[in-house]
Amino acid sequence: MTEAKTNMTRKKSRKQSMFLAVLKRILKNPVSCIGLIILLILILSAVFAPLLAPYSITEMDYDSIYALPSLKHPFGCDKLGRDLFSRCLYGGRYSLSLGFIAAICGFTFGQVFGIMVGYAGGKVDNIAMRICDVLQAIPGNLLAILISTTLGSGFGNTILAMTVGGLAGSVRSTRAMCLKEREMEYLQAAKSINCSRATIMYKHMLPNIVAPAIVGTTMSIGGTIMGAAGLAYIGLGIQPPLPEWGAMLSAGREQILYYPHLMIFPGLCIAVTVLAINLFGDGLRDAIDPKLKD
Amino acid sequence: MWKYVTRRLLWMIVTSISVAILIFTVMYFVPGDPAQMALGTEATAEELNAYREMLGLNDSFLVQLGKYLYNTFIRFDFGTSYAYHTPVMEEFASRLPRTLALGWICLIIDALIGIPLGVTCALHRNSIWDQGFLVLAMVGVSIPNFWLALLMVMLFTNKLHLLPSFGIGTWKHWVMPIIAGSLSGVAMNARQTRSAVLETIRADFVTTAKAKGVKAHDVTYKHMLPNALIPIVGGIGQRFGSAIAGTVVIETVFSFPGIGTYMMNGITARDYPVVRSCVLVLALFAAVATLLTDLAYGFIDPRIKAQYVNYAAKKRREDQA
Amino acid sequence: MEEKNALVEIQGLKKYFSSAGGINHAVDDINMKIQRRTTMGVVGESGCGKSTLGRTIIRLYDPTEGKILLDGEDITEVRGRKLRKVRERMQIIFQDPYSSLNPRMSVEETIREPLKESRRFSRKELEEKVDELMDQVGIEDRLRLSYPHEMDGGRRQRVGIARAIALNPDFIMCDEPVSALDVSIQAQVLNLLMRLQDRLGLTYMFVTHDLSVVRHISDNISVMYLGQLVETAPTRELFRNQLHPYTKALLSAIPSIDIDRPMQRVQLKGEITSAINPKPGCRFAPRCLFATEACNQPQTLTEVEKDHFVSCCRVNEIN
Amino acid sequence: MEQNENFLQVRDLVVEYTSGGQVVHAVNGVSLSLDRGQTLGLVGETGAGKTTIAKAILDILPNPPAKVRSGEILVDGQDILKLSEHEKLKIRGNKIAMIFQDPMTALNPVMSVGEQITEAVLLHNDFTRTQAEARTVEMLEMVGIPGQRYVEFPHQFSGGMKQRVVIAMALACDPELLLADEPTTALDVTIQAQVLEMINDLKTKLNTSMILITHDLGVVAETCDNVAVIYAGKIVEFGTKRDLFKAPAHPYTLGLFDSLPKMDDDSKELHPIPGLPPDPTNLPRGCSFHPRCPRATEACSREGEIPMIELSPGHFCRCIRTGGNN
Repeated sequence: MTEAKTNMTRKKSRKQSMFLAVLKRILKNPVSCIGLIILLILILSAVFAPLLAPYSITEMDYDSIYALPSLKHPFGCDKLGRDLFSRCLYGGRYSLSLGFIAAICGFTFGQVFGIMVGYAGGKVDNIAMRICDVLQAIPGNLLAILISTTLGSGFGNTILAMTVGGLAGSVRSTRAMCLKEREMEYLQAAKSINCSRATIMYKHMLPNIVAPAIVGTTMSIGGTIMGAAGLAYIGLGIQPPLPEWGAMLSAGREQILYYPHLMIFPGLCIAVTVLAINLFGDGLRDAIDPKLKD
Repeated sequence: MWKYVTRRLLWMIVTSISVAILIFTVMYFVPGDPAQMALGTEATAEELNAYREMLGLNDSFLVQLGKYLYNTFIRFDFGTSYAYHTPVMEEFASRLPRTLALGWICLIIDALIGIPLGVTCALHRNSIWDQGFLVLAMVGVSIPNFWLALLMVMLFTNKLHLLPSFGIGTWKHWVMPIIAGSLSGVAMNARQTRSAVLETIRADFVTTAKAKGVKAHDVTYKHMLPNALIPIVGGIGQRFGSAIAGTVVIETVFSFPGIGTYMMNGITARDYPVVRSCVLVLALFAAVATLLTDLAYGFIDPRIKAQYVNYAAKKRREDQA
Repeated sequence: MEEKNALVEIQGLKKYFSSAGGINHAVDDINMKIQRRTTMGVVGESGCGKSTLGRTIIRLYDPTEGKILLDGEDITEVRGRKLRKVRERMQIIFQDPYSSLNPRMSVEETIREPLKESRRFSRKELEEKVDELMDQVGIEDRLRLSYPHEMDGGRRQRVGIARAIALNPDFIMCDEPVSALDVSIQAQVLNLLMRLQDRLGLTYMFVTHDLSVVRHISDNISVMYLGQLVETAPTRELFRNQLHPYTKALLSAIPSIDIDRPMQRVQLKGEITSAINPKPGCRFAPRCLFATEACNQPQTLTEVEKDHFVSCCRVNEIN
Repeated sequence: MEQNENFLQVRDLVVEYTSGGQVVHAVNGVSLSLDRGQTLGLVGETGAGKTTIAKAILDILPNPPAKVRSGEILVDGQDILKLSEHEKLKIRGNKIAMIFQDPMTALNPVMSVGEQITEAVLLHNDFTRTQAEARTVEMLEMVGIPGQRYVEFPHQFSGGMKQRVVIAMALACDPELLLADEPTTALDVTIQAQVLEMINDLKTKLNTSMILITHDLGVVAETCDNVAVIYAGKIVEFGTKRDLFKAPAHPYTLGLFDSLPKMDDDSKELHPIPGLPPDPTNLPRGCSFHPRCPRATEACSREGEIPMIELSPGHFCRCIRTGGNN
């Protein structure tokens, strides 16, 4: 009993140590470390926006309409006199959650169906790939624009639009990895000891192809955030008065000549967020698969 | 080889038709009434109905779809814009070349600057230059193109009065859209080239070349690069679609009279024929780009070329088995 | 001896794949009997279908045609629960100890999995069985939680062997189990396999291209060429008296470590072709020094001497 | 002709790799010599440092992570390691050529095989392109490949054929020394026999010296004049083929022979060397083989270099437990 227990803890510590090893390698790389820190700050400030924001996002101060950045309003105020800094803080909630939710949806869908298609092969594979062909024939962001047009603007619809735009690609890349992995003999071994199809697919194959998919998904979050902001910018994504960065940027462009801060700060938020995620993702890739790096 | 190309072209037609059906179906469910948009809120029910009848909007879904497909693929007629009352084809004649030119120029700049940069980084890997440039490339990938566009407008138009911020006419009108459209591509090409070259550095055939006494320079350009080019070409092909679609946003920022602005106007005006045709045409060009990159693979890599040659024969045998 | 029922018997077994160049006759009309507690060595060059043959027998691949009998019972078509039973009785050891173990599973998990899948053991029994198996194949207990990439090829191969013997199979198909290992490690694994055979009463089919290994471990040897059996005989007999021209060439090609007695080499023309859309007749004929018109007719495996079968129409003229 | 003796001499070669902050001691003081026209077999297990020695002779080790710490490599009395890069380029592929283990990856997949050979010919000869191509066709035909296959790409060749191309490429400039790194390991036995015979014929015809790296004692028996057995980056036994095969002295060499299933012996049990090769980042003190050695005593694990003892003229052994009378 005690022996089993120590065994269990030993096992746990081993799994943990694998995770720790990856984390250690990320922290060893200064660039990805910076990315991680910025990302954590952004996430925390989005989560605790109500505590951190100096003003309410709807509070209009008629004396500070188009106020330039100052100590009172670090990012200045918009045309209704609302504090831009507070709005940018809240904006992180939309962009980040949108990016992460869309990424997780895409990841889950891609893994589940990609493995199914890749492992099944034959007719199933053929049909699925033809469907992907059609979906991929329309460039992802164009598809997102189309879907947004149809469904209308809003948070949920934007997530859906961004997810669908990337689905075919993620199924296809998972499938490609499956096909490569399918050559490995340990899958035949699993078959020979009576593992069921589901066991082979999800217990044996999945853990071996999930690492690159996690990296890919992480890297895709940045693109998704940027794409969603782009949708909002052209008036199809999340709409004002919600404080979404792209929408704020879009509203700010009208006054670009006299009050450029209205467009600079939301844009900066997007750029910094995307950069942080990309830097972290890059480090994650090197950490998970050291052989990719030199 | 030609058999393969023919097959691919045929398959492209099938895909285009499927895409057309998909777009039509999606657009069919778009809320909003084109008649209402065209005639305004003052129009009576009879007027609206007559207008809808004229546009064929009162037919059933299948009839509309059939007519649309017939017109598009048999008569090559993209219909008439609800808003401008001009044939879509006519607008395309002037707008399409601009969008394609913008897209292609961006893509060429991506390759011309990105690939040499990537090779240089790989050869001086882990030097300060390499590390610094990697971070810089990451920044380049992370800046939203529409924001970059606005920043440039602020600087070059509003502050320096060097470049016009919208419209078309002189070469100056092209400068900012091209920069905004190619920055991320340059960065991505450079990063991808770097890792592709690094991948080949350890390849056995590179050791063979060294053992033959080939000069370091020739090892890089005659042995490593041609092999590294294979994934790079793939990356460029993949990005072509999004590059073309990306021009939609850039065109909107600069009011650049191409397919993108046309489409955005169409979306606001519920101008179905315009939106449908724009998406279809952009998709078609993306498909052509994919085909071109696949063929380029064949030129670079004899193994893939051999696959193309055997493709038809293989398919036939598979069908029999 | 012959009266006894063979543990594994295959009749007219065929396995075709469709490939880029056409239909690959990887295994083409093979008959074989493997007696209980013996080792059948299957030798041939890469691409001759020996590995496919083994995997078809243990039902990893579905045969195109023919029959597989296990203990006299036809298992060619069994499915579902019956197939699970069959797989428990027939196991496999793979060539490549790198790709045959799941890189994300520890030694313990890998060995426990077949036991768990059989759903016959309690938790406690599972642990005991794993201990016992690790002991049996000689893996130190401290490696219990190691992952494949932390071990050398020999140890990995031992893990693969433990997984194969976990459910007390009768028959194990060994697919080049030692060819990826260095000589000293190879000898350790060969000794282990032979010891397990004695102790557990196993029957092996030993697929390899290494003739000295196959000679060491096998009771009977079958030689394959491009999907077909060309010669089969008891080991001693085969090494003493090869009858098929391909077997002669194959045996004479082995570099000998006896520097005083260099082998008289039978040179072969050309290289092994492929089993894709083969012509009827002897597939070795294009490389054979003795080929004549008659070789273009389909060949049959005939018993030339006691227990010694050859598939060559000119066997009497050549020898 | 006066330099017939000791055409190649390697003295105290030490090569290290750095990998993940650890130092891998790949080659630890190897000395060799080779006469013109002779073949030396380098025998050892995976990771013993055989390939590293060959690559060091050509100075094509990837640097970093590999570094030649010390030692001399003399070819015709000239230390290769001290030459300028330009002079090294003239030697590589010209005076010394190498055949690699894996023909599948050793050829550039996007260059025609003829082009790859012609490249080597043009580098080291004052040939016009036409002459170089003619030479390439000649080389291809010498290794048994029809000249018209010049324009074909590696993927159109089988493994054995690719190895022939690699051999043709290595021999194209009439090298004086051929480094053959497991040239037949990736090939089937019958093809191996063909390729070995071809290498032997060509070598005799061109009077080339050769270092044959292999783990297969059978291959050594058939092709080599002298043999060096290498363990953990050190030569543990050196002698003529007859010395090695008829009177092996070092316990490791004996262990290798005992591990082999014999063709003429039906004994059931093999006698493998117990244990595993040592971790090259952390080699045992004293004799690297002592943890696996049946004859080891305490003296074997004492600090310090074990010397090479000459058992009989030309037959050396690095073991303090093996006397002249053993």
